[in-house]
Amino acid sequence: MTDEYMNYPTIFSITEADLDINDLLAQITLTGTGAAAIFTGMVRGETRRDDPHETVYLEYEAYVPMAEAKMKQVAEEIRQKWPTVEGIAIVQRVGRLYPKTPTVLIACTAAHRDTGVFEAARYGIDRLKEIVPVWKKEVGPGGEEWVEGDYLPKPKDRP
Amino acid sequence: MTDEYMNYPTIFSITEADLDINDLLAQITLTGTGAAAIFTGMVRGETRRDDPHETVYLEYEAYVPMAEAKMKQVAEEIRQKWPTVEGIAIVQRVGRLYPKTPTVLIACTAAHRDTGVFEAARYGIDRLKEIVPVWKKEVGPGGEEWVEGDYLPKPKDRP
Amino acid sequence: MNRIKVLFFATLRDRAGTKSVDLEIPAETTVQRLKNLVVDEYPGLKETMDTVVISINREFAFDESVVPENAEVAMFPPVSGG
Amino acid sequence: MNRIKVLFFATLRDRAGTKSVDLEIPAETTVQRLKNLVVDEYPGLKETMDTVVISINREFAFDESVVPENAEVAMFPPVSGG
Repeated sequence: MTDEYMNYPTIFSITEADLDINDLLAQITLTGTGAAAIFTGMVRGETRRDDPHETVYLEYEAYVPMAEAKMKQVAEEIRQKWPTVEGIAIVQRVGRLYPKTPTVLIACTAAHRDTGVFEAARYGIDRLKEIVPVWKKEVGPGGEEWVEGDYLPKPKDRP
Repeated sequence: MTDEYMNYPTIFSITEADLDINDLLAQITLTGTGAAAIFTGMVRGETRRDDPHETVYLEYEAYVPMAEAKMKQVAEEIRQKWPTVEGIAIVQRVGRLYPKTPTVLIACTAAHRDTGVFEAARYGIDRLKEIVPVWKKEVGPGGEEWVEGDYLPKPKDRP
Repeated sequence: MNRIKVLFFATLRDRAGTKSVDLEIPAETTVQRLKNLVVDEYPGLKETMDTVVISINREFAFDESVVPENAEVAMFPPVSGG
Repeated sequence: MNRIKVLFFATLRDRAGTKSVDLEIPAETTVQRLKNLVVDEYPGLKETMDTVVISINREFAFDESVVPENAEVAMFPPVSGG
């Protein structure tokens, strides 16, 4: 990160703990912050699209040191694209997670809401699902199965 | 609201209490929910854009029964435009609020993130700032001043 | 004559010096006419009337709207919440 | 010969039956060649190799990349977090 962003907080973590959105938001709120866009994903107990099925729980695992490095890269890409973004939090929860549980969070703050925070958060979650090494195994009433991603990294996905 | 939305939670409130995002999100997370987009606004202690100034605190007031009715209308407009949205929470905090404090929240949930949740949350906050009767007085080092909105409602802003 | 209540918010409350007033107005009074009656009572509100927002029974109303008996009218500046 | 460590994640760990293996490989071995060496050792991984993702020292690597001494290599399926 360049000096320009020195005072802008960037949080990234892989954790087994509950996501505390109030606390994460407070950590990326600065004196000049007036807006935050936050995305969270949850475990669906019931999926209707594509291949409809029920889920008992998901088991998440991560290649932790690489996942942290790639989260940092996602944050840096966001700052390059939306220099008005102030704070960024990227958190992936791992372990056994049941339906309705928030599993992932991307939050971006800025002075004003019309400076790209929504787009930045959307970009962050899309990018996390491409390059951050985390996988989930789905356990349903009829057995278990690894969820297949479909993005193959390219040389441009290195920082 | 039509029967189609019967089981979809809609929360709207004007409150003097802290916004508890974790709790609000849990209230609009259903078994089929996999994604949430949340917007929060905070009191800026320091504003750089347009007329730069410092803020000691903001004093919010609302025309409560009409504000609740208009929040309900905003939620219904969201459901008309994005029928895939499941839960909606719209909360405005009022009273004396200091810098860094979250003052407003719009959250929309859906099964998947690519079904309009980001756009729905963005629409919700834009609309709240047009038609929900809430006002704020800004108190700074040099005195106090009502913040002026600039949207004049039109007949189409009735439900 | 119809009895109505008028509520003032934000700058309008400050300028009127009161949160609300009970008024008796002629039947079939329009919002436009009501604004004039209110300004007669509270001259300090005159310059707010160009951008005032009016609601009747908690719904936006416009100059030609007729104010019904027992209406709860509110007068306020463009909203600035969030 | 270079000593390296190879980590397996998700389906690849299940199929290999181990989380990691220490290997000795010739100097200048490419990722493409390493995949073949690993499949020789763990034939169950053969059909995962078309869509495997490889990292060297926690950064994406590609078929022509050379695996350096003491590398931490990881082999995993396309990511599915979130």
